[in-house]
Amino acid sequence: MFAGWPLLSLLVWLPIIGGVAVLLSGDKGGSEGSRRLALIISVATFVLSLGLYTNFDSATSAMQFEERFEWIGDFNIYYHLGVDGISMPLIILTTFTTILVILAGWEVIQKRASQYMAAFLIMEGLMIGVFSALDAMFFYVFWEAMLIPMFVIIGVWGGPNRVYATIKFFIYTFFGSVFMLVAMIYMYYQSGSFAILDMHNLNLGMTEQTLIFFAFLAAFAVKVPMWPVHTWLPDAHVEAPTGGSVILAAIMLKIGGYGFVRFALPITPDASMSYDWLIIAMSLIAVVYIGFVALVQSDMKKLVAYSSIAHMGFVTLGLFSVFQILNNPANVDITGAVLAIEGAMVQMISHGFISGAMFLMIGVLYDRMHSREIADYGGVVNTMPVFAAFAVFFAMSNAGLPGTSGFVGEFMVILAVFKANFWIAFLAAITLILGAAYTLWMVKRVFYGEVTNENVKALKDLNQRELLIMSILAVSILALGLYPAPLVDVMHVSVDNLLQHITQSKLP
Amino acid sequence: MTFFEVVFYAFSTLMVVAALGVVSARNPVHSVLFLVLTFFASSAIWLLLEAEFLAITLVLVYVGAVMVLFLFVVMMLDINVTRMREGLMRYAPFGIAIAILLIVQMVMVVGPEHFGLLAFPVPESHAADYSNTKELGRVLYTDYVYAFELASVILLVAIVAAITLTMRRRPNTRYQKPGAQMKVLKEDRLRIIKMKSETIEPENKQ
Amino acid sequence: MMTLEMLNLSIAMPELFLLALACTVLVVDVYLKDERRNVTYVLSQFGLIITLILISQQSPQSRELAFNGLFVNDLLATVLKYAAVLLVAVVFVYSRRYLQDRNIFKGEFYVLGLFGLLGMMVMISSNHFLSMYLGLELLSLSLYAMVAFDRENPNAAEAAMKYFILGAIASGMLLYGMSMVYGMTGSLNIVEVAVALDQIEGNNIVLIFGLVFMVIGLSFKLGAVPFHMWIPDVYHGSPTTVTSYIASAPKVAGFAMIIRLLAESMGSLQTDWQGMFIIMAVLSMIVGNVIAIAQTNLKRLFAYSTISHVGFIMLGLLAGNQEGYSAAMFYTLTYALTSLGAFGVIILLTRKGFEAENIDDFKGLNQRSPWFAFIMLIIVFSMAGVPPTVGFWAKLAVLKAVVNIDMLWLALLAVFFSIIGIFYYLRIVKVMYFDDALDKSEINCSRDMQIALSANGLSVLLLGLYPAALMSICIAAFA
Amino acid sequence: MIPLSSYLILGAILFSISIAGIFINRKNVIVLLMCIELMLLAVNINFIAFSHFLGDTAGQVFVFFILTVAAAEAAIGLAILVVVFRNRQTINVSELNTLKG
Amino acid sequence: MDMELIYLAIPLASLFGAIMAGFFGKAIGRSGAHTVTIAGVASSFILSLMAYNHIVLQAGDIYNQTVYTWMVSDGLRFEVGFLVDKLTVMMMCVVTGVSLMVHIYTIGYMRDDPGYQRFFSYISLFTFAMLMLVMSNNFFQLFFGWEAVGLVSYLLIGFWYKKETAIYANLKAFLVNRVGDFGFILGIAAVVMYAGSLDYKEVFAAAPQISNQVLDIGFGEWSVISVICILLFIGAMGKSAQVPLHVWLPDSMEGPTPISALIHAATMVTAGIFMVARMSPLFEFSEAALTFVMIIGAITALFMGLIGIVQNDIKRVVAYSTLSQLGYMTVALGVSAYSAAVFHLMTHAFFKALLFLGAGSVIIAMHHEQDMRKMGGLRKYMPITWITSLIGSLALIGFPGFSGFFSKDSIILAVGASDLPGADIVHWMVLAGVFITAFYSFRMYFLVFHGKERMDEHTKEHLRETPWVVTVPLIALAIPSVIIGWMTIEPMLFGSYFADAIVVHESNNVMATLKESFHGQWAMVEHGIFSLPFLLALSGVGSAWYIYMKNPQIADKAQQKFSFIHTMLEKKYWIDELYVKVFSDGSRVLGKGFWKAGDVAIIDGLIINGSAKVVGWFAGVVRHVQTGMLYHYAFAMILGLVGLLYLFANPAS
Repeated sequence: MFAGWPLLSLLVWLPIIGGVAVLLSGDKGGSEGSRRLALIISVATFVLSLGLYTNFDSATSAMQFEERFEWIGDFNIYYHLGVDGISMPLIILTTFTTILVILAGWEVIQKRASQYMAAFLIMEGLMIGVFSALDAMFFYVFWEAMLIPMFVIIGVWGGPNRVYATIKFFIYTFFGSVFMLVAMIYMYYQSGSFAILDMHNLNLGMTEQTLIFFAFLAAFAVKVPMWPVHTWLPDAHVEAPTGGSVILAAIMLKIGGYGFVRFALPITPDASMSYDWLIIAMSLIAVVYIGFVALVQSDMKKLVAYSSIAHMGFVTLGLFSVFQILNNPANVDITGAVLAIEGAMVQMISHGFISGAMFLMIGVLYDRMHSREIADYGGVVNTMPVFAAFAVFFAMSNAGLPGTSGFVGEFMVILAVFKANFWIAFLAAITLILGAAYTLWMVKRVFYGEVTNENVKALKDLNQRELLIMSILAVSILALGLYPAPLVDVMHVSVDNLLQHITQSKLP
Repeated sequence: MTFFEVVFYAFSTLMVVAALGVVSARNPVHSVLFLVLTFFASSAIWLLLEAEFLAITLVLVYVGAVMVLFLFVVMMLDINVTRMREGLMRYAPFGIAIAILLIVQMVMVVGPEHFGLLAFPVPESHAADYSNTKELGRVLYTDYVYAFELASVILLVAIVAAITLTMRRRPNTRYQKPGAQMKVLKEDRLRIIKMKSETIEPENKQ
Repeated sequence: MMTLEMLNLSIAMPELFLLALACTVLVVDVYLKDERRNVTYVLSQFGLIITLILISQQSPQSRELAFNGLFVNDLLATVLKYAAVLLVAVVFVYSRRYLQDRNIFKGEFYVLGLFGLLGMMVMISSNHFLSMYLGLELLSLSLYAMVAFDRENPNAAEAAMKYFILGAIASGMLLYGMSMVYGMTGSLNIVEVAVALDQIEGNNIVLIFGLVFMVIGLSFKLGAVPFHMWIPDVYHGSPTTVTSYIASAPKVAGFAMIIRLLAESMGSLQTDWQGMFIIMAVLSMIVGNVIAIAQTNLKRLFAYSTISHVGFIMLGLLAGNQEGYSAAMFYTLTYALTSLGAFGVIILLTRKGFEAENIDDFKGLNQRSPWFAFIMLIIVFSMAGVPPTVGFWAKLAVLKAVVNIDMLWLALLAVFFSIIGIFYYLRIVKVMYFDDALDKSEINCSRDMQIALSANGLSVLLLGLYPAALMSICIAAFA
Repeated sequence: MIPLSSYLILGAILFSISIAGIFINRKNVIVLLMCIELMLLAVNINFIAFSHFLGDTAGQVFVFFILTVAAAEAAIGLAILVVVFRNRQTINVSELNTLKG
Repeated sequence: MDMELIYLAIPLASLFGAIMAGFFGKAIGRSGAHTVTIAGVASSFILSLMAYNHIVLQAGDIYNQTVYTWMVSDGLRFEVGFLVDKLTVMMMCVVTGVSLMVHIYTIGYMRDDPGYQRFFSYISLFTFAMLMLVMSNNFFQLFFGWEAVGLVSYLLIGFWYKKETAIYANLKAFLVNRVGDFGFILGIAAVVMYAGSLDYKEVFAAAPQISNQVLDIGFGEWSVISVICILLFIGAMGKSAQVPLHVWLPDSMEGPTPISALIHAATMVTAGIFMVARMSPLFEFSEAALTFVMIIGAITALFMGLIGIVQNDIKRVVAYSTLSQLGYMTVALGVSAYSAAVFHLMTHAFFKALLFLGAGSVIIAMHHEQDMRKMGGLRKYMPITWITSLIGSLALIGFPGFSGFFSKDSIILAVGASDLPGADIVHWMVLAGVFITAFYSFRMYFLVFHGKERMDEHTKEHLRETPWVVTVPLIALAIPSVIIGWMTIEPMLFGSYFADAIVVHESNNVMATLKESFHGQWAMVEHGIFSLPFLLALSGVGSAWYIYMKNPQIADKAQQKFSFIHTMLEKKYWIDELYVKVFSDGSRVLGKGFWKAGDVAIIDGLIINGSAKVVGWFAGVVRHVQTGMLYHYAFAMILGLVGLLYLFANPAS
């Protein structure tokens, strides 16, 4: 299917152009048409993205589906797209999530619905662009452009404090990325090209590596987000409309992790190695500190937002524990480095599903009650039994229950980081307790118990559309949890290749 | 001291004093007159530098026209002179300090070290039949014709601008149109209508 | 003996035509009744189109001189002139209704605008200190008059006064600098000065002394700190159409002036003016970005934003090589375009008796007109340097140039202050998209304005998507 | 023999006075216009002095144009002054401060 | 029939039932739900018996195969596979058997509950999870089942989700179990690190080599194998409710008692015991770990039993009894008497199930009254329940001949024979436990079935024996409670039954010591009658009879006299309070602190908003430089001029 098509270009441009079309279709005379159009486009994009999987050759670490045209000749900037086993699953995650988001906003968004749908479609195209760009500047353009639709989404369709949240979001991310821009320009002069793969082969001295590494760290740590640059996320999540939260948590955070994999680790392995303790410390703080913070949240979205930070901590932990693992003499035949990286990757994909599900779940409640305060709920299971079942399931997957996708990545990372250091694994494993504590405590307060008030009493269970969304997500989470091999298999070669770059010193 | 030197120092002093007068006079009319004096002194200095044409122009055109324009505006605007100069002295010390600082900085560069007679010997005087005016005129209409044209455009702009900004066509000024007056007919002015006499009727409330 | 042919008039065709046009408009306008003032407008626009055609007819492969070396035409000049004419034409489109609404729809606006444009073109094509000075004064005098053009407006008068006084001081300093350079080199011709300077060895303090004065004069024109003080007040006080005029085309001319005077004629003193530019660029980025945050008046805000952008342009210039100059050129051109669009949107929202100057006047623009809100969004993000708008490429080009001369710290400082800048740009987007409209009145404007403004906004986006063509032109201009 | 430096110093002093004048003067815009004339005069002295010592007419030509432009400038400046006065009934520099911040 | 298919079908049959009842509950109705789940579990049970037959009776091949590869990463294979040996089949039979009983019993017990289908779905799912756990041939699947069991336990305890105590208890149960899992997962990680595999076989093969290694974890070097075993055992402590992770089990009685209680007490909690037994090839290398296990077990056995004395809620008594018995099993594990532990596990499953179901029967009859002080004299009304409960109690206290006797006495003997450090103290502790067990069991027995009828009139009128779906399982469980010990002690403890599954090093082999003195069941019973444990048990029964039947004032007097001790027991040594204060409240305080101080105050307030405010403030101040005054503007230019001249055109420099 779709063999020989310029798939990546289609994937990038179909949603963007489609989004513009949706925008132009307007809201005059009802938004039904634009909703349908948006759905059709998102589904079409998803189907196309499946072509990536079916035509993917998991035996090679080379970039596939490559497209390369000169874009800005004088600056050596190319329109260069391609995917490997690391980025391909993320693209499919993107296209998949977008469908859900479109569906989730179907009747909820009444205010300027066509703009809403268009924003998400454009967002989708840009995010796919981020994942598939092989030219650093091309990447950067997508990376930054992505902020605009998100900024608008939070700001227009968000909650009462949306303006603060969205500006915080924008400035935070912008802050991080501009330093990366300077780093990229610097590397351009070192390698003579903006091609990411050329940068991978660049020899850089330790000082340069350190500076570049911190520039990357500024950009990606904010995006992930890592403690202590995470405070934009709870605000953004709380204020964003459901769809915005979903995209934010499910995909945008992944871009940070992806950035580490694509840039920081292979380009500056020596600096990464000398500062891995920093990242590991930040990740562990994310896991433990943020876990405690999540525990005391009274706002459901904030709680899930903090839990996202904690979960993303596993991604960075996995990625940067590689050096310690490799340097630990106690490790025998199996190095564990691949396990760590693949665990981080799986965690990203899985967190995409789960956080999306969690936010959609809160969205379902919010649409009915217009409150995110846990205290306003109680005993929802009495009036929404089907929904409660999904909620418990998603909560369990958020708590990393085996059989759900949430378990896979965490398990892999814990297994791997044990090889780095006992105490790292020890702290990381605390998530087992904390993750369960904050998620299930919320479930308890929201869903269980007697019906606490009239509003809850009046709740109606899921409608067909919501049921569909929830089911799709539940099936995906379960499928990934029960059989992650297809996902992991496509990564192996690329991860090996990555590891080669990581293990090889780039010092001149 | 040669004659030239006497002239130079005399007029230089005059010029500086006059310039100080310009910036410190309480009455703007005095300022303008000081400025005229400065130009005169300057004109004399220019003569020393064998720029006869410009010296003359300065007096004729500049003092004769531009300064008069200044005076005209000063008078026209009818400014409360006494109030205008209040507080001048308050900032004077600071201004003087700035001026001295600047003078020091500038003189250190433009002083004899770089522009003394060694670096720039006094050129030979021109022959008596040398006409500065002719020479200037020659280059003005050949080498610098472009600049000359541009200057004309600038003057045009100045004219257009000055007129646009200051000319007032008062919209509510009333003046007679004799032609129109002549054409007026009785019918246009007077109309006789018939109407029925009004009686007060009680209002019909519904 | 010289002949007319020696003047090489043909290469100055656009200027000559423009002069003729301005004079024609001036004369024709005198005989027009107020109701038929549109004729002036149409005539001016028509003339500008012909000027554009004339400029585009020229495709100089090398430097061509005219008027005994006072005039030069090269690719740089052609491109910049083209841009200037285009920008002025768009300004004219934007201004018609604005002027009509305020009863200042008079021919003099167009006449002065055209003369100002002529001044810019003279500057752009100048190969001599004298023609540069005269072009500058032609432009400046037109601008002073235009600022005060709305005679009933006390703010405009105040702005004009301030602009005039400060502008005159600046040109005085420029002239003083020129006189010193003249004294040291014995010439006023840009090329000859460059040749003479090459022969002067060592660190000649007199030259640097003159250079300081010249740099100040130039910086004033651009609006670099601390010679920026006129910008906020003039932008704020002028009628918005005039602001849009000042904020667009003259930047191009100012750029040309710097290139001609500093790069072409005083290139050998590059290390010295680079130092001055660094100081001013840094100050400009700080002052512009920081003070803009505190602004509530949009015109003032854009004024401060201009100052910060000037900082960026200077970053490109101070690199002092082809890459830097072309980056600065790209930046200047695209910034002028973007800035014009921003004021265009402000003009769009004004109506009789109402100036849409305050940020709050933009509240809920997305509800009132999604399309123009989108245009403004693009413009604002372009100013902030967010891809995929052209502003990003401009910043990239400049940063590249700075990194390439090993001034990484300067690049970092620049990006740091652009983060601060994001604050106020986002505020504009915020009020447009997130707030509810205070003023629900319909936005009505003429079709030509709509088209021009849309084209202006979209060009910012399209240039962002495909900046290569403009970029290579800019690079070729300094080849 | 009067060296070039004397002329230049004279110009510098004049230039400085005019600049100080602009700063000191806080009441009357017209005086500012006059200070500008002074400044241009200082420049003119420089040019003419250089022109004389270099034996080159270009400097004088420049002065010629500076004078022309200065005249035009004065015209426009005064015109603006008139506009200001009509709007504000004052030409007091310290009262021209509605635009600030 | 292909055995592989059978093994596959065993868990899947239960899963199928769970899915049918869970997702299509409405469609298939109440009877449909119980039919399909019972059919599922019954087939699991029958197939388990077939497996038993195949492995044990026909001495078939041990099955150790991968069913499917979940994932391969870094050369590490994550698989789902079955290891079916004698230990496994025994567990399978116990799990499915007890589960089947529970299913049948549920039809009666849950008759009127609106969540009927859901409940069947849960218990079937539980069966599935438990089967996956016991049948696993690798650590990955073990953990999988481990957690799945925890999930179902969570669901079951919170089954009555409206009940505040229930939803408190299920959260507590899950979290406490997670604490255990925390250790468990680290243990698995350690296994992966040092053995490089998740497969039991490979790991066990690597055990001798691992046992030489040391791990530096910051304070001193630890033997790797000890670290692994202790970490794994922490998991078992959670699941098998060992002190200090026992707190969830009594609370778990909040579920629809006694079914879920049974699930927990008889089945799920044994997972830990099973796991340690399964890991015997590892534990055997670590004396430290074994000692640790033994001490934890002894503490649990003794102190949890003590709490049982003061409980008035019938199901809580049983629950504490379970805790105590689990302690016994753990002690057995600690002294390397794995087979005794598993043996006790099996016998305990039967008689504890019996006791639970008996208690349930009583509760049904009493209209869901659970306070023993409001019961009494039920013997007359409910003969079957009475007699079966008596059998259960006798089995529990280890009355010679009953199943509990064989298993418990073996454990006590094994402890006596052990020469681990501390074994003699532990020996005394378990002996004391015998007295306590007898005391609280018969306290319950007497209070419920004998003495005055303290229930209200209304209840009394309706008192009658429970329907057959309840009594049949009682009878069905009573029989093995009596005989299973007799029947199986020889092969299980002293035969070669566990030879393949359990590894015991020579130095630790207490069972071998026991074997020498074992001369058949009769001899053991005979010997048992005169042994110290039996005397202790008898005195326990006697004291209970004396205090609660003969002379009830003593109880009150004792309560007053030893009020501190009583309160201490009543409050369960304040462990719950401690946990609530320290962990629950503590983490909330910590979270609030991190949040308010870290996120809100420092990061957001100080750094983010603070810097924004500073910039804004600075902007507000700096804008006033733009005074609007022309002379200031000019002054700025002059300053610029002077400054630039000074910096660049300074002849002095």
